[in-house]
Amino acid sequence: MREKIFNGIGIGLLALCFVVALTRIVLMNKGRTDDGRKQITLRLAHWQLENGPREAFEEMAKAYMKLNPHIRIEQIAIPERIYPNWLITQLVGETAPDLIEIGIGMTDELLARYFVPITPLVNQPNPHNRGTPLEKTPLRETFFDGMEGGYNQNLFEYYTAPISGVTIRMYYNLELLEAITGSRTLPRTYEELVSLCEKTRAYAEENQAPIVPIAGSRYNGPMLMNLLFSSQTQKLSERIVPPGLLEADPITAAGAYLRDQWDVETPEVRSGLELMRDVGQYMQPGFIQLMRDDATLLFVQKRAVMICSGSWDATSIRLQSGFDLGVGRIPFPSRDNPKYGKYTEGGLSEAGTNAGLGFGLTRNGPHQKEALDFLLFLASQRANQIWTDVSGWIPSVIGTRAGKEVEPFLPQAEGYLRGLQITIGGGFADTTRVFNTNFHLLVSPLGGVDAFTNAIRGQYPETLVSDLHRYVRTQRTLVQRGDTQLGALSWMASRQGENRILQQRFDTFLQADSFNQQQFYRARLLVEQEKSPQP
Amino acid sequence: MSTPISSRKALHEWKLYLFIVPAIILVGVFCYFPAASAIYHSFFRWSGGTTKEFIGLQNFRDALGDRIFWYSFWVIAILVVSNVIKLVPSILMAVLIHRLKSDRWQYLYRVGVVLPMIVPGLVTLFIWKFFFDPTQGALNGFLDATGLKAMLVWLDGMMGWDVFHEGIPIAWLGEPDLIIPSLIIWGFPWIGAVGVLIYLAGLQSIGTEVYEAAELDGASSWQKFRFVEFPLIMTQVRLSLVMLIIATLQGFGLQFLLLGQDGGPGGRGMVPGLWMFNRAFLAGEFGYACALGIFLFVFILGLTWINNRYVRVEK
Amino acid sequence: MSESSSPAKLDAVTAKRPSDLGKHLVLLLLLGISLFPFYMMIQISLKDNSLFFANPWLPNAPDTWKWGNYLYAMRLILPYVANTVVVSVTATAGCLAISIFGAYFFARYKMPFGGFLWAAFLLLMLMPGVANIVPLFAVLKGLGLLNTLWALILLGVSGGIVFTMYVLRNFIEDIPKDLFEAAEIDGASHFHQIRNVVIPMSGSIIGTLAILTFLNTWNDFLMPLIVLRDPQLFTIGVGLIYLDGEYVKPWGQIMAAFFVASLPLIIIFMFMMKLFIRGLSAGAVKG
Amino acid sequence: MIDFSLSNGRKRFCRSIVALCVIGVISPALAAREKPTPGLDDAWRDAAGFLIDEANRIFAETKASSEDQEIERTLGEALTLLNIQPRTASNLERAEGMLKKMAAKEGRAGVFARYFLARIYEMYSEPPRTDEARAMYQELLRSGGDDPMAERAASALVLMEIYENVSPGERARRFEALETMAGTLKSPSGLRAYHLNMGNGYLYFPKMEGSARKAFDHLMAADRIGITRWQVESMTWIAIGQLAERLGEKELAITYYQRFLDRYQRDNRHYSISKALEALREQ
Repeated sequence: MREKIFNGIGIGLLALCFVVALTRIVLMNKGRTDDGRKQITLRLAHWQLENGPREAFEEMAKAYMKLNPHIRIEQIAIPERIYPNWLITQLVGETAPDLIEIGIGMTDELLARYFVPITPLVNQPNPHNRGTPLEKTPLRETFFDGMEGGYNQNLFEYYTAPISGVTIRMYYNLELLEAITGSRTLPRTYEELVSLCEKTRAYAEENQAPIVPIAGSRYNGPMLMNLLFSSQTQKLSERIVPPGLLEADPITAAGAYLRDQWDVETPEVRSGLELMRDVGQYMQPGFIQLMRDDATLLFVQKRAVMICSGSWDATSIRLQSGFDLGVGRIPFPSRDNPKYGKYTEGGLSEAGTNAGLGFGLTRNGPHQKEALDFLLFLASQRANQIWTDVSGWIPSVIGTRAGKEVEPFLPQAEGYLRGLQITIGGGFADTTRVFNTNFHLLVSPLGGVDAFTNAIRGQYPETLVSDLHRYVRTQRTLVQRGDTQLGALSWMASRQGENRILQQRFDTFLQADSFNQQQFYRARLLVEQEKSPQP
Repeated sequence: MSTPISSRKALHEWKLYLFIVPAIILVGVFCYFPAASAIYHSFFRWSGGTTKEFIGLQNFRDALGDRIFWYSFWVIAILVVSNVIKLVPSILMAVLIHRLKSDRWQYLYRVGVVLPMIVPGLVTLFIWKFFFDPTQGALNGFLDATGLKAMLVWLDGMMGWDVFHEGIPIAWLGEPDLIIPSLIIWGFPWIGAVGVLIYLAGLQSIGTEVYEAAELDGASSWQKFRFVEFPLIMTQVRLSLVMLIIATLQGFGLQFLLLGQDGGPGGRGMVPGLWMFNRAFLAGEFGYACALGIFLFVFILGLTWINNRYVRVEK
Repeated sequence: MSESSSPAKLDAVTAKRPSDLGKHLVLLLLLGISLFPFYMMIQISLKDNSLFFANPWLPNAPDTWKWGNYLYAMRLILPYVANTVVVSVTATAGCLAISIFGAYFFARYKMPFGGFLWAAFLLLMLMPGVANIVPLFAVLKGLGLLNTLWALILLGVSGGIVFTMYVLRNFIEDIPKDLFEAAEIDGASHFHQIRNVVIPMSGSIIGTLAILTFLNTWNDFLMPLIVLRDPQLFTIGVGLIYLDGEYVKPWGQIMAAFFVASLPLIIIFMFMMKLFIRGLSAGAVKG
Repeated sequence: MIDFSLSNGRKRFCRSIVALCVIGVISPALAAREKPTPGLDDAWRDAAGFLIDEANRIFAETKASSEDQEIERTLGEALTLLNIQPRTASNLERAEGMLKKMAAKEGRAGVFARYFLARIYEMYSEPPRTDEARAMYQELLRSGGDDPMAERAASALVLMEIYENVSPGERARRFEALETMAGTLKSPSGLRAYHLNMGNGYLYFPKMEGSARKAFDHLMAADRIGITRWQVESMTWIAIGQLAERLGEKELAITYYQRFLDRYQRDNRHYSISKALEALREQ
């Protein structure tokens, strides 16, 4: 009997929850349907779960909704980990939001099939810039990077108007810094960085405090190390790249390697690796196995004096850390450094930084006109001001004032090109894999530079060649794809000769196409020379 | 057994068929149709959208040459074996509870067993994920506190695994060689509420006289278990075995949430289901994913057949 | 059926057996460990990160408890809970209704094609759910059910049917035939027979099955993850996964959210525990 | 949102039940959505926009109303056949067949057909049928007039010749032979592509004597025509500057460095080049 009652209560409770929930849902939808005029809901999807962006989007949306009361803006923030399959699911399922952040998991294929290029608009002024100095400026010119960040090199189209930019910086816990060094001045060179690290070690020793100099993780560690590495190979690159290029592209780097102009034992490369290891020793042991948020946590918990991360983490870190935050450029070795000065030109230039974080306009969206308008609004100076003020991220629109917290992140023109990457880069997957799988040898207490180079020296040549083969294949498909486009464009161009935009596009296309072919032929030559060397 | 029925009566009882129609429709649409369509699409290069290209058996050929796919079966094999072993605690628990004198305690323990089960699976999973966390995780904390870590490091030195190092937090889900161990450790002590309860149900059918007989022969409690109790729950054990194997083969939620779509560093935790999911919703190779699914289905079908054929136990 | 018969028997047996102390220890140990996550969840849910790092293991002093975590958790999770309740309850109800009729169909008579249909249903138990996700996705897309709760409900129902019917059939078959015949003689239609004979006779098992189905839908996260787009529709599963994706994790708030997510079930179970345990212990799931 | 509400869920539910019964029967081509029949212009746009499968379907299905349209249609189908997924030998053969039929034709279509035939020999067939490609390109240059499409053959030929795996001596000879081609080209785009490929070629093989000077001349020529893609332009200007510096034409180097600095403010090379310029000025 007693049990019956209990069951009764249980079921009753459940029923109650059910009714409440149901009414809630029904009402939720009511609120949306029955408000006189037709409501339009635009959805905006992104993976920026750091602190800042979500609030900023909220504000920008508010501002926009004030202008267009009949439009509701919803943002959907998707975790980076599931973003790729979320993306493809939504696109294929044709339930994709109207505007989707382009980047993770995006391929040319998807872009071309599911997104609308905004190329026709880039040469007209942005209507939402009316009343600003940019009133008459064509959209493309209103971005500090000339909207390069929104341009797809392979599809020859603009797909988005990026609203922010990113740079990589060193974050410092000023209070710890002061406690350790007695001053709040940030290290500007690698030498100063090292001395700070040493002081920190000593400090931790005598105070029995669990403090490490640099908070590392498999995300933050290599970020810093790779930057430092490429300072050592600058002069090497200058030796091997032909005039005009200055920075070593995959073909040049691989070619030089096959022509024995460098390998993992070359003094420059070796010194770069030693530099990586040296700085790695100042991060917490085993950092290479830790995740991004482990490092951030370590830093905001005052267990580390510095952390290297992108400008995108600024607000998260600022909000999490209960201490004064210092931000500075990556401290590179200076030329007069006895050990690491020989091969370096100096710090890296950030002048070429492109704007990022752009939203693509999906084809199947029911309200494309409105979505496009909102996209333009996001790209307007006014919205960009809100963006940078609220999110603390770098603005992308010319004339937007960066707050004093954003200032230290702005791209710095002064500096040189980064030197050759040991992983070649440019989709040289196997080479990169060999590098990464052995990376722990470079940093682990048991390992060392020799252990690392010994491990990879053997594998490098063939992975490089196999990568070259892949490069040839992909480059070839790129060229082939170009053929169909070339035909179509040239046919259309000859048809509607007066269409200036089309003509321009065709013209630039031709140049890009020949460049792709040249890269293909150079890569193939390398492969064949490897097979049958010529005297 | 349901009573046989004359065709005349059946004709007269035609209305009964209406009872089964809803079930047929739903199952047909949401289970059989997708399955059929999966078979159909496995012959296409299909990116999920409108365009698809017929490519015959190509997908299957690719699957046969797909290293990751085969590796994933290897992983599954390990998991299945470990899961079978993981049945032991539940059985042990059931037997212990059953042997208790007082009914009230028996009941209390049952409640205790059910409790963890009503914490949503995801929550348990995420909590475990948090246990595995290298720096803040409970597992490392425990190992350090108890000094087991030191032992592991020593073992490592002996075996030369180069996995455990002094003063370096163990990254359970970050170090390739630890992925599978982590997957096995997960959910310790592996008490399955449903399992325990149905075993108890089985045990209840043991008659007093059996025990008394055992007592008279002076059987040890292990012998009692081996010859009296275990045979009686064999049916249930077998049932949960089948369920478990099927579930393990099909499931990939655990790997998906703990390790992500790539099966963790080095893809060491990749299981067939996850690989399918990965191909479909990451690479957009939906057709290929279907082909993989069919391999998996055939595989499971085979296993279950074997199970029914040879693992049969008479009730 | 129920344990009502066992005590006498057991006491008779256990009288001669040694004390249970050892058993209790082992059992408590096992239970303790399997409840440990639960403990961690609750005690961490009342800390903020710095407190948590200061002392990860033991609960902190009540005056430092961070109830704010729960405010945050409520605001975040309750909507998800609501959606999940709607989905699970509807799905469970639908699943049971359909299965009872289905089971009755199979259990009552050997209808023509009955055997074939039965085999067809059983085969489903083997099909790898994953294998069908992709086409299933296409089906839902075709029906315009993507990003709706209906999709989850229908999937919940169709997913549960087979197993539920399988178990119910065994049960209904065990019901003495004469009961049905008697009812038939009174001119009871099949509906009446189900209402007056089947349901009363298999009440506890139906309850158990209900709970199992409920749990399945409640815990599902894969389909919601694929089907749902709008945060307003998220079920607990998706909600928690999104929460797990945050870059900097406020463990306290997260654990609080976990706790809130578990709460509804815990409450309901507190009341229906007996029903559930009896159902399962009654050997509901036969080999 | 509206559509997902439960408030009008019943309607939706009934609808879906009906739909359920329907799809129980029909084929799995659920996703297929009917669109208004598009014309050739849409097809070309799709092809240019990289929606090649879509374009191909349109070309294949369109019923040509006139002789010209049929030619256009076939051309389009052939061009898209080259790139529809999955790439198959049969598609390639079909494309080649269609193009061969039109290769003899006068006017644009003929030029197109010949150009892409050459491309097939060069870029698609495994192994490449280099000689046929070479022959076809030369044929195009003879017969194509100043059609930019025809003159693209020149730049293609350059790449084919100089990047083949041959002895340095042989390569030098080929460069020599290709030099003569400059005179025959008329269209700006053709000429520019030719010069750029030659110039970069010389840069890539610096060991050949006189290659610096030759590279310099070609790049200058290309720049005189005018480069419109900034990636190429900036690269060329710097290259010219550095070559000029080596060849001792200080003034020219300065002008080109300066030009680059003025035009490309935000370029990673800006700082280095400005340094180089200072150094140059100080001499």
